[in-house]
Amino acid sequence: MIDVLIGAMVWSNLLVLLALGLTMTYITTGVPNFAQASFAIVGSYIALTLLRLIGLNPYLSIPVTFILGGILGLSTYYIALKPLIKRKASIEMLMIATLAWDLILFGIIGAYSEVLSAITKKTETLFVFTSLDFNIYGIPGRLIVSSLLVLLTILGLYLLLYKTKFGIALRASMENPSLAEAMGINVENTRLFSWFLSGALACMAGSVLPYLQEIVPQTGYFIVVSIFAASIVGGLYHIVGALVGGYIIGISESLFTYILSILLGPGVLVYSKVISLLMMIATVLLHPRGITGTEMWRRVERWLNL
Amino acid sequence: MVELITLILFFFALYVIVSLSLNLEFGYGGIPNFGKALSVLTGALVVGGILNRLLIWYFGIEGDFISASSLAAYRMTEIVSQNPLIGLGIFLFCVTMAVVAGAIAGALSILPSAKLKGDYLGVTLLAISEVVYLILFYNTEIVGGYYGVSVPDILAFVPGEYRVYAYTVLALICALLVYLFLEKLLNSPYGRILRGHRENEDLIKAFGRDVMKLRIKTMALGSAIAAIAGVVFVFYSSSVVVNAFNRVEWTFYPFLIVLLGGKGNNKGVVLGAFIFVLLKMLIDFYKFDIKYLLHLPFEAVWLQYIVFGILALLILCYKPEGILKEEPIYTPPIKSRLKTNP
Amino acid sequence: MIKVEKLNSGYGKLQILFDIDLEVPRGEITTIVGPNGSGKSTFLKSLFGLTDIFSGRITYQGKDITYIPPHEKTKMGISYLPQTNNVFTNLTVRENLRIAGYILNGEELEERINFALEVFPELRGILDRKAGSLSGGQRQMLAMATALVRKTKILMLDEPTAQLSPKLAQVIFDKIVELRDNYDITPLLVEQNAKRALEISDVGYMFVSGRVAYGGSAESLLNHEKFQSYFLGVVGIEEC
Amino acid sequence: MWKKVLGVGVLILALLMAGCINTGTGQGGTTSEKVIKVGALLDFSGPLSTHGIDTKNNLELAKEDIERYFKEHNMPYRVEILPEDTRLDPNLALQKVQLLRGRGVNLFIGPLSSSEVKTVLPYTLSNKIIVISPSSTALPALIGATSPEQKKYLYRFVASDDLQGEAIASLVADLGIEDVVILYRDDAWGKGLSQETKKNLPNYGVNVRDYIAYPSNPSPADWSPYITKLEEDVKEAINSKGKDKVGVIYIGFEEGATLFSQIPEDSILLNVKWIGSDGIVKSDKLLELKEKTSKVGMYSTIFESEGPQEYINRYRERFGGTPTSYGIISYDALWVLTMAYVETLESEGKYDADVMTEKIKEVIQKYNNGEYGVKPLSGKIVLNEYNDRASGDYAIYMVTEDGWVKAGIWRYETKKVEWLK
Repeated sequence: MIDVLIGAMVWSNLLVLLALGLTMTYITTGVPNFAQASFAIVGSYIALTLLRLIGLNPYLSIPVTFILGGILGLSTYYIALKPLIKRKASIEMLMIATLAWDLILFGIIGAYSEVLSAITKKTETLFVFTSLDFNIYGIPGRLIVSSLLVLLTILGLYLLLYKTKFGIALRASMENPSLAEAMGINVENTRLFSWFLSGALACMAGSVLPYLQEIVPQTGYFIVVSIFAASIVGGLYHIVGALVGGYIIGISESLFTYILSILLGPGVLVYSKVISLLMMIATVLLHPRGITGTEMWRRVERWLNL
Repeated sequence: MVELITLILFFFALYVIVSLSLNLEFGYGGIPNFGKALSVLTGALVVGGILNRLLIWYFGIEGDFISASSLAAYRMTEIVSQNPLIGLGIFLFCVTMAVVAGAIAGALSILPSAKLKGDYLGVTLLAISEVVYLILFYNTEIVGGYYGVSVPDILAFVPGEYRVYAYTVLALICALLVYLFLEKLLNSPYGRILRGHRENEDLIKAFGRDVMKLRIKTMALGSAIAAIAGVVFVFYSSSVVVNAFNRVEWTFYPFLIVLLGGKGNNKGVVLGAFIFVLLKMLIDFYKFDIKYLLHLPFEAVWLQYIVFGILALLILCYKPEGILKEEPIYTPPIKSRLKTNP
Repeated sequence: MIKVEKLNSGYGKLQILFDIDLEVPRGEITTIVGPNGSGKSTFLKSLFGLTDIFSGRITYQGKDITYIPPHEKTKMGISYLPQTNNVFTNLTVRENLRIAGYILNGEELEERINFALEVFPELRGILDRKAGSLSGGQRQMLAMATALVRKTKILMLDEPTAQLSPKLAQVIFDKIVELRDNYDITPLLVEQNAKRALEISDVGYMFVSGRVAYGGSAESLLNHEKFQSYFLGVVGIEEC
Repeated sequence: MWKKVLGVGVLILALLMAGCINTGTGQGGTTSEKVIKVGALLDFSGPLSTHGIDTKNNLELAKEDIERYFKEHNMPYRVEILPEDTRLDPNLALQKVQLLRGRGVNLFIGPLSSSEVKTVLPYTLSNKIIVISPSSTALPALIGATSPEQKKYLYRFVASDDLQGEAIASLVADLGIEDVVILYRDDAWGKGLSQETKKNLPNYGVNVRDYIAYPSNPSPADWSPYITKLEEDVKEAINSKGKDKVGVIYIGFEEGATLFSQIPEDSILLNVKWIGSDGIVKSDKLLELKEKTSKVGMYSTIFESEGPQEYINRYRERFGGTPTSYGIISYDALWVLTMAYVETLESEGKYDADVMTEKIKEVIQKYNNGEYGVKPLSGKIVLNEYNDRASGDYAIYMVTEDGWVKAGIWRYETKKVEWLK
């Protein structure tokens, strides 16, 4: 049981990092980004490259993946979305554009994995890092590192958003871009920032993900469902939503499915993604703005004085 | 080359059916149905799940569903090869059932999301479709899941090497009928109200129309049409395998086609489908040559994804209103005015 | 201070304003009135750069600013307060004031905030409250205070007294006069509350169907027959 | 508007023509040599991508050997392999077959999964193309073949699940295990093999305590629910039988490495024997975790097809790693395909599927006898009436501190395990 919990926590932590980016870019640009999961896979491959070529432990490659991921996020915005936004494209067009971008990333990842295989003389389309993981008093490194990453991200975001001028401007632009523009804030900057952060966080999660599961170029196609579920259940209009949703989805995918399997038999275990999808549907139908959009949440917020 | 052209025409016909149905829902009705794959899957489900069970029962075959399906399909194929009418009869029977099942599935899937709009509605429909897909994929009892089940070859009376052509013709006929039907339908009062609904829901409400009823009707109609494509595809490939009905091919590609061809313009969508399938197949077909030409250090398959993605982006970027713009609806009074007042 | 020549603008393909010629003199209150849908609010947005401008020219202190983006205009001393959503509800009053001076450096910002609070002493007690929890009058004052923080030279207000009680509306109007008299700010108003607004104004314009129907001194507009036929009855009833 | 349509049409036509000319010059240039085009329907991006890439690698080596043979015998042929990524999607697999057929390809290696094979099967029959799958193992009825006639153009050079299922059951009994838990990959391959195994186990006096599926598409990120479930089952079994008589059968692919990496050091699961299948045998990924896997043995059956050591070395030098059994089978498949094709051309002057099926029979004989200078890497090839691998011995490999070691052989004739020293 404790192992189920540990696994669920690691997965939740990573989901939080991935969902944060999705939520932020949704707030600033208004696009649900279908390429979000592929960002993570790019991160995994960057970490793999550093491991194979210079023997760097994937945990240590996080700063590199963070920065490269940021660049990836920015290029997504510049190449795939900005030209369309300029032409006043509809939201469906933007969604399809992120899909096309996802396909391009998929092709690049695949091609790259082959190039890397030729260098390392190993098949590099499928890999895990789990055997490289460390262990402190029975707690696997992936849990420690992923939790630290989430903590650092939250702390960093909190300080940035609440204690700096740029952060206040960011919150202002998220709430009301046209007014922010009127205040002399260049709203475009906040979009750039959110795309940078979105890519950076996702790629960072990508360096930890192979400690948890095997990575193939197609992995993104499968995990994107969970990321969307996390963001939506938490609430797409609130950054904190990603945090709440990430843990709810991450934990229910493993833990809830596990409890169901005790009650209904092991056959249920294969349907874990169905559970997160159903939770997402229920959220959208009952309360489209997600958990952070509820009155109860507003009270919690007031109490926390955020 | 003939094979390539046949393949292009076949998938062109399939995508015309699916994209036109999406155009009805999304282009005219403003419902972003990101769960399009579900309706195509419904068509397949009818053939694999219902027709097969009927056949198994009719032939009195014992054993597990998947193996029994193989046997039933085989026996039926034998019969059809002697008796063309039975084959066509089965086809019409399945299309009818698929239309009914598709309509029900479409109506049901929009029901819970009555109050949603825009991207939220789209994502919900996507999630519903994905849930059904996953359940059908993992549960091998319903339509064989990842194993898939065989279905009879309804054109078994056509000699083997011509059968692909025959299916292509069948698909093209279906596409043509769907097109004609939709053209007629959308130039009726229903079509005008649908466009009105897309532009301004409140206006429709003000005219005393029930928006929800309109949505349900539209989704039912759209899904019923798309289910036909599922039936054609399943008979063509002689099997129902659930992973063939994933969201990329049956939801995202049709969206790309509708956006490429022009929202709310059926002619444009047909043209869009043609260009899309042509480009996709040509990239697929010539990728090896491109690879040799450019001396790429990786397999051509990756090139295909990258090139296709880039083309899709370019299309979106340079064709924001589609190849053909939405045409005004010519009601008789307008037509007569146009005549007198050119 | 601002001069508009032959302005045609709107949203996308939809044209709303036609051939607008208008001038805002420095140190005077200019008010634009007009029936609903006459394009008054769109005009302010066009000045600020939030609409699509098809043709025409806008100059500010002799400089062409027709196609300058809004955040640049802010730096030049042009402020625009929309009718609703003119403060950030998720931010506190203090944060709102700070964000208003986004373009200023630290010391200057503190100075300007203090200055704004001098003009609006009502805000001192509620600095740490979220703007979303303020009353309508407080919100409007906060919105105007944010404009003061930005070293505004010309302040465009879109119906600042809408949804306020007559008493509160008077407070706001008084503040507007105070801004002109004591702080060298040029207010440009769009008002439904036409009569009261014109009473404190120096210059008045009337828009009808996206065109300028009349322009001149506020007083002359008040007595103009077109204005009386359009408005006075309505305003009169409101005031009863 | 119609001008636009016309314009687009003309443009497309021009594109098509340009493409035609392009292929025309690209391939028709060397007329003295005949190009044997073989399509390879593999998975490069999905869960079977290691097998896909491995198969491609083996095909490359086979192509070299075959072309060397052609040169030595002054035969004017060349082999061209056209690899495609089907992503295990049956729809794509069928599309790719048709596309490649448009390029004049009549010979195919693949597809890898049984569901793809099922979709491709009717097409092979109606369009007379020859397909050899190196890895589809589902029983013929499950892939839609109810009579040998339906499968006459579709070969599978790997034995179907019934054979390996029996080998595994026999192995489990021979290890002295009386109580097992089966953990299997929920797809056509995993379910097929695990069901055959499950069916055979009672005949050998082994009780199946639990039968657990895990998703394949994608495989789980987090294995802890499965680990916990397994631990509970194994604990119960040990309490009633003792730990030497309890085992876990794992029917899956390399995701097993992820599973093992998530099993805690002190887990009860590491105290019992594990039995694998050809899905993991010689997996480098599992070997990376040998401190755990060697504790449980991971006794894995594989169709006796190790290939001579020099081939393995050659593979390692070229691509790194070790060839998988499916990869080795595809090496043989390419030899048989090309040689039978050449013989068909020599006797008929053109491709003819029905002649070729006859030639394949002859070629297999010759290939088995080493008449082409090489012998089948996957052992003697014998096909049954369904054109599937008929019989064969299964080698048993286990993980030790020194890596994967061959521990025994399951003989088809005696249906018994012979342990090596």
